[in-house]
Amino acid sequence: MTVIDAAVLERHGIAPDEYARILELMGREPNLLELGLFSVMWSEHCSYKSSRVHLKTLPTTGPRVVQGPGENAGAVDIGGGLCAVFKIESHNHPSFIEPYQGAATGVGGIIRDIFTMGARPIALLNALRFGSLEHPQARRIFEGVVSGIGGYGNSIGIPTVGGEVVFDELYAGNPLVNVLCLGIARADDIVKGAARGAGNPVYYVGARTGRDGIHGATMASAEFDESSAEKRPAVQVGDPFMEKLLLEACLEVMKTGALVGIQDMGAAGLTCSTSEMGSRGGHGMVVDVMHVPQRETGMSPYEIMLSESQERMLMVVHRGREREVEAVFEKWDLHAVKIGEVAEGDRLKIFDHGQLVGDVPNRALTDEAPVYRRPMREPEWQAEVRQLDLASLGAPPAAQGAFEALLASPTIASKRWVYGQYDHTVGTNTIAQPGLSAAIVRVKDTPVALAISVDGNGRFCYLDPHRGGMLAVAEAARNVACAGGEPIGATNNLNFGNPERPEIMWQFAEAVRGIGDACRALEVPITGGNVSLYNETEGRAIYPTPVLGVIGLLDDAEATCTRTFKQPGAFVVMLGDNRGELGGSEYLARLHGTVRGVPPALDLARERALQRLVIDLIRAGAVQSAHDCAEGGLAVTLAECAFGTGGLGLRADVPAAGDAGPYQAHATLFGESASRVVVSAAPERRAQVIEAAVAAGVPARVIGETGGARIAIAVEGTVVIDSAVDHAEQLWSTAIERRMTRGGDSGL
Amino acid sequence: MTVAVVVFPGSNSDADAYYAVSHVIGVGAVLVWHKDTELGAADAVILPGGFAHGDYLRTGAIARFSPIMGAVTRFAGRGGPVLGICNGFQVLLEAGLLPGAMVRNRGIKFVSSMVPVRVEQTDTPFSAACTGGQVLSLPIAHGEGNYFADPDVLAEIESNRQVVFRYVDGHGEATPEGNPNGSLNNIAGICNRQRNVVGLMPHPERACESSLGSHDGRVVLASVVQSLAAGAARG
Amino acid sequence: MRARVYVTLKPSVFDPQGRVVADALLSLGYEDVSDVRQGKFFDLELSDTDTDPAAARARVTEMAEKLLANPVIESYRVEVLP
Amino acid sequence: MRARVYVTLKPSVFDPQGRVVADALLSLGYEDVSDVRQGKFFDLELSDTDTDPAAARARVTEMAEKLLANPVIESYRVEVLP
Ligand SMILES: Nc1ncnc2c1ncn2[C@@H]1O[C@H](COP(=O)(O)OP(=O)(O)O)[C@@H](O)[C@H]1O
Ligand SMILES: [Mg+2]
Repeated sequence: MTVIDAAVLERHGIAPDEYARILELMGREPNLLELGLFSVMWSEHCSYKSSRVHLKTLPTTGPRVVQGPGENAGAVDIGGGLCAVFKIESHNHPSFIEPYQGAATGVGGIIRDIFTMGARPIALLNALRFGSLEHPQARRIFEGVVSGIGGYGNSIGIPTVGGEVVFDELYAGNPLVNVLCLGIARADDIVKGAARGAGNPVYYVGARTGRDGIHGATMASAEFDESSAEKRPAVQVGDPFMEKLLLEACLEVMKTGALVGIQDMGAAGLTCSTSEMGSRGGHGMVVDVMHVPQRETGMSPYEIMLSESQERMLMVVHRGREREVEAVFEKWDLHAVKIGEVAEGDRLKIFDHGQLVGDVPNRALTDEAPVYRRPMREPEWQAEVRQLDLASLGAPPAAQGAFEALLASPTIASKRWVYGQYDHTVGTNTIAQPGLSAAIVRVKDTPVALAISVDGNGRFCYLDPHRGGMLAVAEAARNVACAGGEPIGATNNLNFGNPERPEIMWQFAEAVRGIGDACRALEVPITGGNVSLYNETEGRAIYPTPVLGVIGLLDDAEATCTRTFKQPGAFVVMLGDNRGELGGSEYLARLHGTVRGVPPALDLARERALQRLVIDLIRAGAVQSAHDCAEGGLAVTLAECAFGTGGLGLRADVPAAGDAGPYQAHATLFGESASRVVVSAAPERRAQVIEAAVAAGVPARVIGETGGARIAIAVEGTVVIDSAVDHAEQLWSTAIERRMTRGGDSGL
Repeated sequence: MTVAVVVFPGSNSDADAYYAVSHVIGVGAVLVWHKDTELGAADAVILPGGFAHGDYLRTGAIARFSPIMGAVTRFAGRGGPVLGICNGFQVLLEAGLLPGAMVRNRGIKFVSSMVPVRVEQTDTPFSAACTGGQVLSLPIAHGEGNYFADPDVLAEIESNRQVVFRYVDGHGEATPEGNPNGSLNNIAGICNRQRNVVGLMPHPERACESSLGSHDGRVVLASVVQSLAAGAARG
Repeated sequence: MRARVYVTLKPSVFDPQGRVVADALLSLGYEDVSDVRQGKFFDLELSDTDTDPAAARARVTEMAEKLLANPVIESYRVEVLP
Repeated sequence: MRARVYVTLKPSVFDPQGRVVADALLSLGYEDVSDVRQGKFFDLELSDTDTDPAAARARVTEMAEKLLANPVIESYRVEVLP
């Protein structure tokens, strides 16, 4: 038997004090298999050991919450006995190693989380971060990730309806791939991942187990360095066809009522599913790995338990009803096999051909995992990067040129190149096509629809993680409100660097505090999420990047709203205050190559009033379009409202904002002040819109009128931007395509 | 009247076709499992979109051996109306019920967008309610929709007026700009010689309600209702 | 016994993947590549009861004919390995 | 001169396509097929200025390394034909 020495512990990513704790929990020395179980279950990815104390502070309750964090996904009540079941998940590290498969299997994983709950998945969104498209490596990763997301989602037939993509050099060595899945379930039908009833059989179904992904969970919890190349065989290949069969068969099996519980085998595979189901249900479990369907010969119990082969599920079935379950899987040409039983007590016992090879209290793997209060420290550079001295930037460029440069910035430009590869119409629920606003999907057989948006601004978090966390929540909720949806629940993906560094841990804690503050103020509970740490390459961390996914409810699927102007002669209103805040803006990054300053201020009460107003205006049919002001500021927002209209332009004149000296016009037009929405409305609605805003206490200013074929924007009466809509739209809509075809990298 | 929608393992637009037929067009629809060998009392058959068997070998290549395909072939042989949408079209090609084959899109990427499609022929059960030359706005979503046939077969298809739908540009012309996938002659959909079997890559069943961006697909599905009714009237 | 079936697009069929690879190679500076065609192959593991190579070939040819290749666009070649 | 590059998934990497093809052959009655793995190949047409097979092989190997094969999950083999 292998002795457990320092080298073995190190290979398993187990710290000496953690090992001491294992000895204590076990009451003896673990064998190698048992050590393997601890290693994956106590990895950062599975145990949330660094993040847990902070996540506990997030608001997770509310009148609509049916399922908060802790299960495979969260759920909120959407009326009519139905729930929206949703969660976000990251696959950052695998996507760096193998972009196509990494992203594809990320999609597969989050879909399993949703249907495991008994929900039928109806929409996917993704939040992506890459390095600059000027570099071939970033283009290759971008290309692979997008086709992997499409490859999986298109095949399984769940529409990818929205998302966001940001390009910044800081993500060059560590791209982010976060995928959100939304499903619909009857509240009564929600299935949990708990094992109960001693003697109930435990079934395995899905793909056979291979050696792939062994130690994937520990990999996702380690920084990248040269040696990660050796871990490469840890790449998993997705099989969307298998998952489609599993999806249909599992939903069908759930209808029989023969299931006690079900869980997918994602990170940490069989280890995670057996121990979590047992500990959630307060029972033990006995399995014999001999029965586990295997793809390769000679696999050891260690390999079988730790494999992360995709598209596999674990189920506990009511004893006596095995045939019903088997019959459904046979119909779908899947073979459900019994691999063990639920047992009294709390132990996970692993046998190999009848011989006991592992015996661990399951709670030791799950609830007893270490929890760290890691040291935190505000980075020394933090105060410094918040200093923004506009004077040092020299004379400002012409606003016209800056405007066009921003439109062509890949982060701002149309993402058509991306969503053009995603099937977004399958399912016949997609009301707002990607590219127009927050995604909107209707819920068939009900009057309602759901709006969904994923947002996060890493630059803001880098400059001020607390405010950045708040701003992410506010932006996602605001986007949902602009579609007419009332925010009712949120999920979050926290992408950060190495938590063992006090500065990173501080960023994390601050961002979570910000998210919590905003969620409480906006009354949007967090029902789940995911944490991805160690996003660093060679010691260089990404921007702290929380991504928020917010779900909004539209009572009336017909009363939706998108960003585009609808008619000439409509008046254009800016709701909210323009404060001319350039800190952390895309303008500074793109035009001046600088990421500095204080991110936009956020008053949560005002934000809430604004969102409420926008939702009410849309419900009342008072406005024809609504668009949130975000990256690129007011000028880009106005231009985007004109895009996709067939060339309908506008004339606007905005008062100067802020106090930016020679940069006044730029701060006014390109500053990214929060809590602003541009709406347009028919002339006869003018009084109604303004009165509603006044009543809501939201500043409202008519800044222009739609018409003509040009985007003409003046500041204090002086026209500083004047572009033909067609020309501007061309710059914006082809910016990514141009970069992707020029490089000549192929999508093999 | 009953429309049978076949469900292959990996079909993903079966429910969409079912919904469009039963909820939007308002005629009876049944889902038929691919392992069944009979279509029952169906008056028309739809092979839906998706990725039958993952499309792992070639699109539609494995599905054509499904037990139900015997019944579909007999039904088609008796003149029954059969519509293959996207993957269903690919299955019909592989099964030899329609001429030609699909290869990877010219640009090799999956394409998903709303495209203009011109109705070329109105004497099929799935275009009877259209007007000739009518341009429909329909979504496409496929990776292998690049229609190919040998030159002599292509000539025959054209001279027999078997091209039912063609991709066109914004001006209604079948130009290269209007061709999203490289299909020969901008072919989006064809019928067999007997004209009762139709396949097309665009998804009419996804364009039946204006809230989804287009309701132009309705006329395609309504066509079969109209032509069956006309057939019944003729006795 | 093992067999390999090579499947290629017929020369008259445009090969989009080959084209993209050729373009990519060109842009990587491999200017000596004038054309690329992509094909696929299937390695079949046959059970030991098949021991006669000629019989195996006939059987695998049947599989290719029926399933592995589409005669409208593809041609195939069978190789039987001992 | 021509070269062919064979690309296969590494043996440890799961090949869903091969599995589905194997299942299909089985259900068509070819019960002697116990396993199928799918691979691809690229036929490269090289310009006549390349006449040295060894040099051509080195160059094509470079292309395989860089573009044609994904070293994370695939392995390749280069064949140079005269
Ligand atoms: N990765 C993506 N997948 C699908 N759609 C996307 C993706 N990225 C952006 N989009 C779509 O493009 C539009 C613009 O995105 P974004 O610039 O983030 O706008 P906003 O946050 O103001 O809604 C949205 O409709 C969004 O859904
Ligand atoms: Mg955004």
